[in-house]
Amino acid sequence: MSTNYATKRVGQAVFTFFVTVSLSFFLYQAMPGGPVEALKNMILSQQSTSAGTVDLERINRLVNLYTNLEPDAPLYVQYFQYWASLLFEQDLGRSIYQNEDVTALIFQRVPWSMFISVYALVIGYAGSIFIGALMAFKEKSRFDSVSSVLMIVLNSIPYYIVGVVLILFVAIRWGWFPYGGRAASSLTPGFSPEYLWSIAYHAALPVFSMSILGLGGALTMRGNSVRVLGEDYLRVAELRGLRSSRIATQYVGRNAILPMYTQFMIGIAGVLSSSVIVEQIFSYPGVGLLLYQAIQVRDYPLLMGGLIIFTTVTIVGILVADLTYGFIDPRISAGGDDA
Amino acid sequence: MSKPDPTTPVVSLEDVTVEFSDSGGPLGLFGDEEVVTAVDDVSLDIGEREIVTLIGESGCGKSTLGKTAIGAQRPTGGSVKYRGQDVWEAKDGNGDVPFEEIRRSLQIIHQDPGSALNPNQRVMTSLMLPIKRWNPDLSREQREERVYTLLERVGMSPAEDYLNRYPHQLSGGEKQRVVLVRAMLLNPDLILADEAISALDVSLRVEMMDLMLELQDVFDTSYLFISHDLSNARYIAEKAGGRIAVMYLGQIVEIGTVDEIIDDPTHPYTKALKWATPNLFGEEPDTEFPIRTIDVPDPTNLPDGCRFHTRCPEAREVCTREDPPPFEIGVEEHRARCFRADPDHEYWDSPEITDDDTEAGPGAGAVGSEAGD
Amino acid sequence: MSGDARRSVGAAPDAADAPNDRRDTVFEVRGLDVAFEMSRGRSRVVRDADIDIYREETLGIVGESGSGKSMLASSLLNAVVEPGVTTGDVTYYPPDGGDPVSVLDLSESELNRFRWEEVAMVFQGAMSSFNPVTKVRTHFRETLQDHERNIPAGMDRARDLLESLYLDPDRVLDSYPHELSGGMKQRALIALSLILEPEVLVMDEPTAALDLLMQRSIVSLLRELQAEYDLTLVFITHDLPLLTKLADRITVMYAFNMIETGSTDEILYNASHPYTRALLAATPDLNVAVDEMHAIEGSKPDPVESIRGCSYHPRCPLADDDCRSEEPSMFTVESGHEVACYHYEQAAEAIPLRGDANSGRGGGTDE
Amino acid sequence: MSNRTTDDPVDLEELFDTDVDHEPTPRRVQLKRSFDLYVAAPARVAIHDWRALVGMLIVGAFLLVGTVGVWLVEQPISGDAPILVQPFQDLSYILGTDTLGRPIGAQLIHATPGMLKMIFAGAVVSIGLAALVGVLSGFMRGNIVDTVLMAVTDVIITIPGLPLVIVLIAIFQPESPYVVGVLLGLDNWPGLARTVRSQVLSIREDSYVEASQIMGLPTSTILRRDIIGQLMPYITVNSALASRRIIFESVGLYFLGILPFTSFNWGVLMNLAYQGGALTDPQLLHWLVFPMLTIILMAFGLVLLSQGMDSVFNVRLRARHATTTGDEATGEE
Repeated sequence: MSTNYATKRVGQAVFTFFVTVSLSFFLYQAMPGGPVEALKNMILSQQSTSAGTVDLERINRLVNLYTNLEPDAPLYVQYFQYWASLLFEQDLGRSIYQNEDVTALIFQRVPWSMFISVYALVIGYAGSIFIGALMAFKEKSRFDSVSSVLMIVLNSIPYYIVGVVLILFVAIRWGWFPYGGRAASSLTPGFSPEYLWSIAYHAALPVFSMSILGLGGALTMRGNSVRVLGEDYLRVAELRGLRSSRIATQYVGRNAILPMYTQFMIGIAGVLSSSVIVEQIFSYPGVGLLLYQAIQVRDYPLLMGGLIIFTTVTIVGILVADLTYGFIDPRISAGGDDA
Repeated sequence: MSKPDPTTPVVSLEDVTVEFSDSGGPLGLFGDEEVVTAVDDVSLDIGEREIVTLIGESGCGKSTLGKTAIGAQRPTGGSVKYRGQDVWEAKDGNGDVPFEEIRRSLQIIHQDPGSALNPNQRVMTSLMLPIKRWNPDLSREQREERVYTLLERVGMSPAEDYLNRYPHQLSGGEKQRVVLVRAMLLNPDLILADEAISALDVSLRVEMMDLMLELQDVFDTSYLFISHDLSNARYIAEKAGGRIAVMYLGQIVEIGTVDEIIDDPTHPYTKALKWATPNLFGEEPDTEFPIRTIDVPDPTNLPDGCRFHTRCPEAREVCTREDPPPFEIGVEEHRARCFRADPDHEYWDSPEITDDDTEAGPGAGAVGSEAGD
Repeated sequence: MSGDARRSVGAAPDAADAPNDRRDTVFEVRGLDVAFEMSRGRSRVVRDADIDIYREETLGIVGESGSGKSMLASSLLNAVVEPGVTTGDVTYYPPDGGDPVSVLDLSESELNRFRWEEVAMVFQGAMSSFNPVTKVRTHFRETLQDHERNIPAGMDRARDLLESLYLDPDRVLDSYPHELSGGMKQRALIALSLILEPEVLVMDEPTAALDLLMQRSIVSLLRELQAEYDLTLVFITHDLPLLTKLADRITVMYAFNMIETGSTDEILYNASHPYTRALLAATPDLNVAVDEMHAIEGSKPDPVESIRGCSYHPRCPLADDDCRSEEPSMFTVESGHEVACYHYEQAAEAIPLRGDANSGRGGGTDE
Repeated sequence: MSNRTTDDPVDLEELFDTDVDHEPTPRRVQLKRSFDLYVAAPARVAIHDWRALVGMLIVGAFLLVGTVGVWLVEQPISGDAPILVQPFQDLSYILGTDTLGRPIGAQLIHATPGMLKMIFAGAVVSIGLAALVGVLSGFMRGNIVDTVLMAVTDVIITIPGLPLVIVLIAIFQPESPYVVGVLLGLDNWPGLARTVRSQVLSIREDSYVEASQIMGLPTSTILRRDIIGQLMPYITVNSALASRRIIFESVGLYFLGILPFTSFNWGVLMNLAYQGGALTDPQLLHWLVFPMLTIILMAFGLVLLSQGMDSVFNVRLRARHATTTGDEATGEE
């Protein structure tokens, strides 16, 4: 992997971050009547105790406090200041309803969302790689055709419906798993085994329902494996009398999984996105739920902050995956044009 | 290498250079831009009804040169003229001959018949589209008639059967004939046959070349016939009284008539190619390699001096410094870019090089000692 | 191993009591058939092939694409790809009088040992014969490892092999396959095929994708390797001229049948099958006048529709009712030269060739 | 036939005139052939592929319900029927009724046109943008257009779609199903565009595209015949998958109440049932279950259709099922 490649990827990531922040700035401007008008009513209703006096000064100050935008200044100054507070003070504004720094609010929640998302993705992909490979090895068998249909059915069920069904049966009817919250409230947070177990226990259902998203990869894996099984190098490996375990892992496995890595990267964005819906269904207090609550009360600063943080997390995730890809696939430095 | 020709050549290349650069993208901060010179300062005229065959190893730029000659690749230096009209000036709209006409007059037959036809189109559609483009005044019946006539002419009879098939329903030889017909339907002046027979079975190659010659008689076409195989090149060139040009790393290192190139090669590279061409009949007891290294140098980092000196068994010190110009040999059009063609050149006094002097890539061991004599 | 009483198989004389003039046989192929079940019917891609391969010789198999030559080669290692079905007898005789091996009856694990240790194969897709994500060194190591060989000693041998193929061992071993040129990859693959010191090396179009100079160089190197390592070579190609520079004997295949076998000189100068003669005439050759080269009339037969009688009769100028009704068996032209044609004695007359006049290019051939 | 020795150019017109032994294909035969190639053969392939067949039946049924069904079944009004009729009890309300006495079945039917509009708008936007950007940048490879388009694509690919869509929804409060579809379609295209681009790049490697250029065929013809023609299977397959995605996301957002409630909608139904406590009250369960099943059925149909389309577009299969493409003598090496 060349330094050139790494530089290019990092540059791309920085550029994406730049675009996202600019986008959120312009979305503020695009709000009906601009940020001032849009927020005014909201702030007024919030601050109803001191109502009566419509003090523009005060409103502007509040708008600035919440959004980092200076309503009176020219657009480019606003833009500049928006950036300045973001970069130098890590300030994403202030939540209107919870009256706390958006940054602080979000960062309390991010690890939990990451935790369930990454687990779901890993489980989903591991499952689909396993099933897909098995289907390819037994190509055209009964197992293959039955699993294909099963995969199509699974692909037709939205993850939130899986979530609802899980809650209905596994949590409510049978009571096997808890739902709501991230750990039993009776336990004190810490690295005690009980607490960690409780975390895993509470995360199980959300993780499972999100992992459905990754299962779509099984058919891709099957296709990849079938393709690799037809490759010349595989035939030569068999002619060389190599052990079948080596052929399965080093030849078929590695070459079939490689193209899925790209999918995995994009999957990060998808799974993180889905956390908004899943966390709400399971009342799992992650960023998704925070955003859900923000949207219910139109807490714009929190929403924008959420968008920026979500994007940043995704950018970093994809960047890391992208850079490590170079270590797994030696051909990448030769020209990863059409990933 | 231009020569006095009774008529204006159909296509003439003057000092043509084609470079490809592979930039590191918009954020290529380290600027490791690699420039590959695929064609380096080549001049070549192709006359009316002439066949010029271009031979050389893969990656020597013969395909790029061919595409440049038919106006499908813009040269980075030098000029390409169609009947005296600069092709790229015409393309940019400042020519006397409209680019349209040039486009129609210079056609191509690709190497792989499998990918030369749109797999989703019936043969009929693939053949009708170009006629429709160039003869919009013809009725559908007239267009069909041309297609039928020509297809039967190349032995695909009854044409009806073939026209309604998809490419995957044809054999390699049949596909290649359809491609030949498709090019001929435009009544071109020059056809670039880019390894047009290499993908066919050995036993079909002669047939295909004969067919090309037969159609040449009908349509008065010139061919630029690219091949890596000397015996094929010689077959078609000799049958048509054409010339053979030998390319090595972007340069035409030797050009001449069939007799000159096959019977009396001057350039050590041509000799090596001749050695490498196996013949059924006639013994060649010579088992020695006429080259010093098997592998071709990296095209992004060409050797100084004569391009061939890293592999040349005859290379001397001067060859590592100076790039030989094309020397005339005899009275014919025979040219070779080798100092040995000039009996008075300082080459003859230059010290011979030993293998330790050359910085060659892997496999740089001496293969065979002196194979020249 | 199940190869106990294999010696008296098929029509061949008992090899153990072979007369002195009989050469030491490595492979004995009898009644070999390879068939594929397809939606359009059963397709036999090798039909009733009989051949002996002698120790330390180079046998060339020549034929057009789709003539069944690759299948014949694969069946020597019982490696015909599914769903192909191989039937008949392929017997391998190990060196120094070991027990004969019936290749088609080997179990999976026996086959894994047999392949590459006794018979190695370099085949058509050489350009993509390496696992793209591991270094060339890994390929050598894992082969040695899975065949329980001493790795340091094996790697030393690998270096020797690479060096004798004019490759820089360290550079090549530390490269990923995509970092090597086609010619280098091909040579590295040849080195890999010899790492376990096999008796026989089967090569299926090993040079088809390479340049002329590289092809010819590899052929020369192969000859050196063969002498150095006492190899038996089976070389399959459609490139007849190249084959004549390497092979001791040549077998010609047409439409899934072996139609003529003989020493290279016999095939070149005394070809007796009309197809062989037509093929020779259709092959461009620098030493033959251009107007003596002719395309073969007619076109290849359909792979599924089987032709009654001799498969070549629709294109053959000598075809008569016999040819149309019954497939010819092998006739002996001379000792060691066999041909499947009723009219082999007339072939030379009917299809003249100037093969024997090897006096260089004929004169006065221009236009 | 050949007159090898002539030195003067053979008159082309003459060549074409003298050898006439071909009768022009009659119009009727041409029509029959077109019908065979573009209608009959694909249909035959589809019938032989159970996935395509079932997929088309399901999707077709939804289309029928969304157009004709709405006319046949009256729009449900609260108090129309008894409250909370259980499913399969009463033939008039076969799927039961909700807490306001509205039949579930009729609600599902009247929600279908909105869903179809949403799917249509979303699929058109995402596939349209993907195809446009992918083809353009693939065709202009290396050009500044390509660089810019790919930079934009790479940026948007990274922005998590749902949060962005949610912010957009929060700001613009869209009600029209078309607008919702477009918004949802917006986050779907970049991945597709990248794949389309790499497909275009590989198609361009095929020499027939270069041949078309050298033959001077207009760029529009080349794009249409040589490039888009090859992409069609891919585009159709992904249209079905994009549609599925639009359903999932929109229903999810309605379900959570993030999208403003509109009249009838599968997601809204689920939301009402869920909020009403369908999870804990078995009396309400059917209210939640039937919309869920509807979504799954539709998605199932679309996934099947997308997989079946693959074989319908396979030229080899089509040729095999056509009657007018000549015999079976294939030249496969």
